Amino acid sequence: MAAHHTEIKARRNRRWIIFSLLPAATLFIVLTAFPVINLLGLSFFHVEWREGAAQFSLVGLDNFTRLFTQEDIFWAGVRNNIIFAVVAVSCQMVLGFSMALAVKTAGSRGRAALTGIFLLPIIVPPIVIGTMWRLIMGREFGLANTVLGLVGLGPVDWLGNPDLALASVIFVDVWHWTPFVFLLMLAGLESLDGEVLEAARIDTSGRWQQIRHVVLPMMMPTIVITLLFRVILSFKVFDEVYLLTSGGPGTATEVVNFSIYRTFFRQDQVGYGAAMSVVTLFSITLVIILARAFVQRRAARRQAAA
Amino acid sequence: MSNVSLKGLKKSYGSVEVIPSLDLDIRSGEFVVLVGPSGSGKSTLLRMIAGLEAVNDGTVSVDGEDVTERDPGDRDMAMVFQSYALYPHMTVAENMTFALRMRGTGEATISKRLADALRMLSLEGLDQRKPGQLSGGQRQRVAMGRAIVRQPRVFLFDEPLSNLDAKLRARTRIELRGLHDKLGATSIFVTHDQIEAMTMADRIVLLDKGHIQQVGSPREIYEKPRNRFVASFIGSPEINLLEGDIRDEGGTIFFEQFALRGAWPDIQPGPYTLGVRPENFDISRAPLEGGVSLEVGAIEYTGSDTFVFGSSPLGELTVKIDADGQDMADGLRAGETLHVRPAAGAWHLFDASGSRVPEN
Amino acid sequence: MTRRSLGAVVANSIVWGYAFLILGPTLWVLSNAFKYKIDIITGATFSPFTWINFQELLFSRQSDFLMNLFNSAVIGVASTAIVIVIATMAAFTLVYLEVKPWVRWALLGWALLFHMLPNLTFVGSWYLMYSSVGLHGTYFAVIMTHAVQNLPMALFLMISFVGALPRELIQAARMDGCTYAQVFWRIVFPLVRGGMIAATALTFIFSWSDFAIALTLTSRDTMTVPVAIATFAQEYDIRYGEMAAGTLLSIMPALVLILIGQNFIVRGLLAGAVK
Amino acid sequence: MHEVFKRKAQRGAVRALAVALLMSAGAGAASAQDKPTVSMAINQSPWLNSFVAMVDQYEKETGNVVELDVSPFGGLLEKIRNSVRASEGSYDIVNVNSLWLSEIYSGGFLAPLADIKADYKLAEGVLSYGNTTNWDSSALTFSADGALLGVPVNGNVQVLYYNTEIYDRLGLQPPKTWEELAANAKKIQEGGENYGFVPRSARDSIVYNFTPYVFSHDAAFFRISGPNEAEVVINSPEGLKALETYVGIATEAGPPGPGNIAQGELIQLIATGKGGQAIAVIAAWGQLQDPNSSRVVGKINAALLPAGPGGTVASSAGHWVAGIPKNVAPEKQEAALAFLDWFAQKQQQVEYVRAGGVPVRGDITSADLGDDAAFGFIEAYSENAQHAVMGLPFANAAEASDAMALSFNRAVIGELTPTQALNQAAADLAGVLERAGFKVSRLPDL
Repeated sequence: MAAHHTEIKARRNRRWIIFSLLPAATLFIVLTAFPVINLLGLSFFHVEWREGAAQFSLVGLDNFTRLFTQEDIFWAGVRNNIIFAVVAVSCQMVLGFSMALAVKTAGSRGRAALTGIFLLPIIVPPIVIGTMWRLIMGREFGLANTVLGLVGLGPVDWLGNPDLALASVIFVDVWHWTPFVFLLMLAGLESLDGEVLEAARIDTSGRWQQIRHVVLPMMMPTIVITLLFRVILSFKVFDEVYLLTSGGPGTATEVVNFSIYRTFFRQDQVGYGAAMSVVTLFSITLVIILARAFVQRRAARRQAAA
Repeated sequence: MSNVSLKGLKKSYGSVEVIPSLDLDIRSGEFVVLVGPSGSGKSTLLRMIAGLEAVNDGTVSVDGEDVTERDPGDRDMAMVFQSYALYPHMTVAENMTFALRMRGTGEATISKRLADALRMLSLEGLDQRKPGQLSGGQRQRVAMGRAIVRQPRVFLFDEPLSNLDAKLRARTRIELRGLHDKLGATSIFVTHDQIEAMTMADRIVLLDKGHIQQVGSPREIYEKPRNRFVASFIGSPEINLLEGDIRDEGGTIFFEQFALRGAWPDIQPGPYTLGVRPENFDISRAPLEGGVSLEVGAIEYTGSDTFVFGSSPLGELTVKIDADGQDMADGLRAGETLHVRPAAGAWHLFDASGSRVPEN
Repeated sequence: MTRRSLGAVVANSIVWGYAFLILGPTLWVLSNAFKYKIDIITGATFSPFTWINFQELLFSRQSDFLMNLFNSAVIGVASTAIVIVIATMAAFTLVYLEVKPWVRWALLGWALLFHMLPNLTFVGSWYLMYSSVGLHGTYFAVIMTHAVQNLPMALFLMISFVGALPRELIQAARMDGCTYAQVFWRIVFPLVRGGMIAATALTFIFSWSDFAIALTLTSRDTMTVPVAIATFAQEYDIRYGEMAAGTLLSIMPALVLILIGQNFIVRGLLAGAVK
Repeated sequence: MHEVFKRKAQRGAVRALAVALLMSAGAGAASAQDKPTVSMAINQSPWLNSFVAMVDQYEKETGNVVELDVSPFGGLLEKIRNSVRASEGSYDIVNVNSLWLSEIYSGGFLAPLADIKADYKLAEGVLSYGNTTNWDSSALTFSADGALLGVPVNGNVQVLYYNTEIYDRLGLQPPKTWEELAANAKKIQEGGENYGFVPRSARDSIVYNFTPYVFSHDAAFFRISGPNEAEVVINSPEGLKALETYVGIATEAGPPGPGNIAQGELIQLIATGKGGQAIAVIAAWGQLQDPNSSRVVGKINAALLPAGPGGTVASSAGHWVAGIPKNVAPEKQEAALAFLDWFAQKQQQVEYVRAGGVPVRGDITSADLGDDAAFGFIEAYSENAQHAVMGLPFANAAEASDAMALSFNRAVIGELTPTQALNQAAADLAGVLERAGFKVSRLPDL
């Protein structure tokens, strides 16, 4: 009887594993396998449209050699993107985490107000963010310079000055995406064990120590996953750059995704654009694998030491 | 009332063997405690019995019935977890009756068993609370109640007392053992706390690195530890273990300066480890024959007993002065010298491999 | 004591300063909805009030904004519901159940890989796929594409939230006789609500504000709000007022939700927190 | 307004409830039509309202329906590509910007209009904006000898805008040459309150805006020297003079930070009266004359672009051409052509201008429009339209433009000298031409 019951259960459990993974797997296979494979394949071709049909000519590694030997803008974009990722993501992480902490410890009324305010930027469509900030950062009539003018500063050419443009774009990105970090950090903080935090308040002297030695380590999983997202998304940054500066002046705010967009769409060089995507993809994958290995090795070393 | 039998159980994670191969028979109605240091595999073993961990090889049977492949929910075992694992979104009553509802037990039976369990555990009136609104002790009892209402063949306990404060823990030990006696079900209890093991168990199973070191009643384990590991693991403060040589001086067996009274005649000279529990010393202010001096380092007064930590020519020693010796303990100061020697027949010898000699 | 309260004052002013930095530009952007374009481009803070932008947005022949809002809502709600359910189920299975390692690696690895690629490079392929089966321009096409687009993020988020549940809770449920499915629906699902709310919020926002996919895969009848708003950023005439008006209307639901439902959200996060 | 509101609300509600229902209702309502409903991909734009008005009029006159699928400008190209490349297209008419014409033409996606209706020709008076309605598929360039592939639907060329108030105050005359433009700009700038000239030099539009300078200096980007042969000539002394003129005007008498001034900033500066002169498309006229978006209503005039040293005038073509894809049913193609032909007739074009559009004919005069001041642009438009040029008349124009844009932009922001910029641009352009299958020669570096 029980054995029979167990068999039914085992079958149901096997079915659940399939049932629970199948929708995700199906979505991926049906909707992403073709585009990704298509992209990988395209990177070895040069595509022209003639007589209403695409003519694919196999060019081997030409797209890649061209990318590595003749390309300037893309690599300027890579450099900017690395600066962008490091600066923007660090600011977002620090700000998002601090603000989540502030909200967590604020009184109920302040908490409601602050959460509401902090979440505002991500509900504004990116296209509006870009357009509006371009207006705000306008040299002549922009709100930013008006405000600076009130205290006797400026005007500053936020977007037209090549030395300042990237910083301005980073600022807008931080403004726009800190709420993302904030929300995840708040969710993470809320799920921390209240008793442990209580104990931490007793065991540590001062708020900073408590954060450094208790809250931070406990939040690590959330922090790592959020960091991963933000780093990846920061390499995908596009909307803001497109609408704020279109990569200029010069190559001051060129970023990888904008290069890919220009190559792919504006110039319709799908093969070359695919090669850029592939190179980007491999680089990020490599960085993630290396980072993972590094973290694991450090963890192993710490374990060995303990 | 069921017996549980484990045969050739194996468990490994990848290349790491957690339990190389293990046999154990647990008798019907018995309260067995699995004890061992962390990493000894005791929790893994319990989870294998429960069906929560897959078994690499071997069998788990209950009443002669092989349940190795059976779903955890179909083994008729109930488990109390270290963290209690109460469902935070359910009330006490819902927590306790969840398993019964899952197997479609009738409403009448459910409410009767719930009422019984609530009464038995003095949880009346709390049944509509959520776990978050309960104290630690109450949560522990709800976890117990959740197991009890199922009236399982086997109770499994995974360090269920470790989250309680010392006082509550002592009381709960007794309650839990009382409950076991009342229900008469087979219980398997995992702990790393040897006092829990000693006070509650019918039989103790001492594990280390996935191997059973010894199985026996608390008394057997305490008095006849099969090896160095068992001797040092059980007993608090820890047994004194001294390294040295045995020699025969005209019929008297000496371990270094100690005269081993009550020694058996055919003991072979050579290197051994001598184990003497703190309470098994003769203690005197005056020198003792076949004893050593002990320079008092620290003194711990527990009310009933006094423990003295000091250094002797043979090494650091812990000795206990019991109630009878309170006169001597009174006024004892650090820096003074006592004289000690093992009480007759109350010592243990372990050979180079750590096994007890003679084996018995 | 004095040092402490001084620190509190500094911390407080940083927090409210940041809040002001968020609020100021946002309010300014939204206030543009009620201004004439000339006042917007000259950066006027106080200026004559007008409804003209809303009239253009809602009633001009060129714009179908209520329809766009409806479309965005349908697509956002449906794709988010699909993503969250799928991701939570998969996360539970991947974290707690015995799945062949290659399945786990394939799924998560692919999710990460796909998440890293710019979606701009996919829309062409998607267009081809959908139009070849006659689904181009349908809700279905956009919903499914948004679902797959947001699935990696939701999956990783839910893995971290589901993974934060105590393993013993799952084991207790197994001991109590639950099948995997029952463990999921009766224990995991109710307990990861906090994480689900956060993931839902983010997924919905990503779907609501997506431009690239909606642009290519929607037709006139399924056009979403960001695409509609983008039509006001014209080649020779950026109609800031209408964009602001559109933005104001499009964030209204979220704004109301945040203002009124804020406590609910935080409490939801709290309730999901497992003690 | 009230009427409109009611109709709108109704439509929204019905659609929201059941899109399908409305579609069947719509099919029922258009019972008078004798041709199938045509679907057109078009972008949102300042003149869309006027185009919609024409579509409405067409529907009223003939009973035939043209459905407009309105996209943002930034997304229309993608939609067009997707549709014309598919085996069956979604659009019967695609509205192609001048920048994309060569790509769409060379891809062979559009049906020659003469194949749809035998011997179809553009009506007399319709502008071809430098033969951009015809494509020679053997020479891979625009040519009057090539097949007619489209009908212009919106004439949009660059004009010189100037602020008459500032001109009057300083006693300036509309410039005839680049030197005069620069001199005017200097005088305005010296006044201290206004910028002399607003250049549009952001990377994404600089090549388009540099083009009139190039061609008026009798230079060019490249020349087709034979079948599949091209010579890059942008790095000629004339080209250098053009770039020096461009950079000089942009940096000496204009707002700081010209490297990121795009059309939004340009129109902002002109509309607020801050900028004294600028070269921009005629499409900007409407908003400069609209009190809702402009402070200079009635104070802006348009003129012919300045001439180069040799007296040559050129204006970048920024018009739109409607093409009919091959991958739609013949009866749809016919219906599409019928509408386009109707639209290009003079009577309709006058209506179109009255409704706020920019005509595609060169024979519409102020008189036709009743000498209304609101249409004061029409003379300047017509003049400039005669001088419209396509700077990069080959299939990969977009790629070439994008590649050269960086060098010119860097010249404007001072990162490169004009000489360096031209040499780099020439090298980039040669690369693009080579990849496009041309045998390429180029002038030696400057």
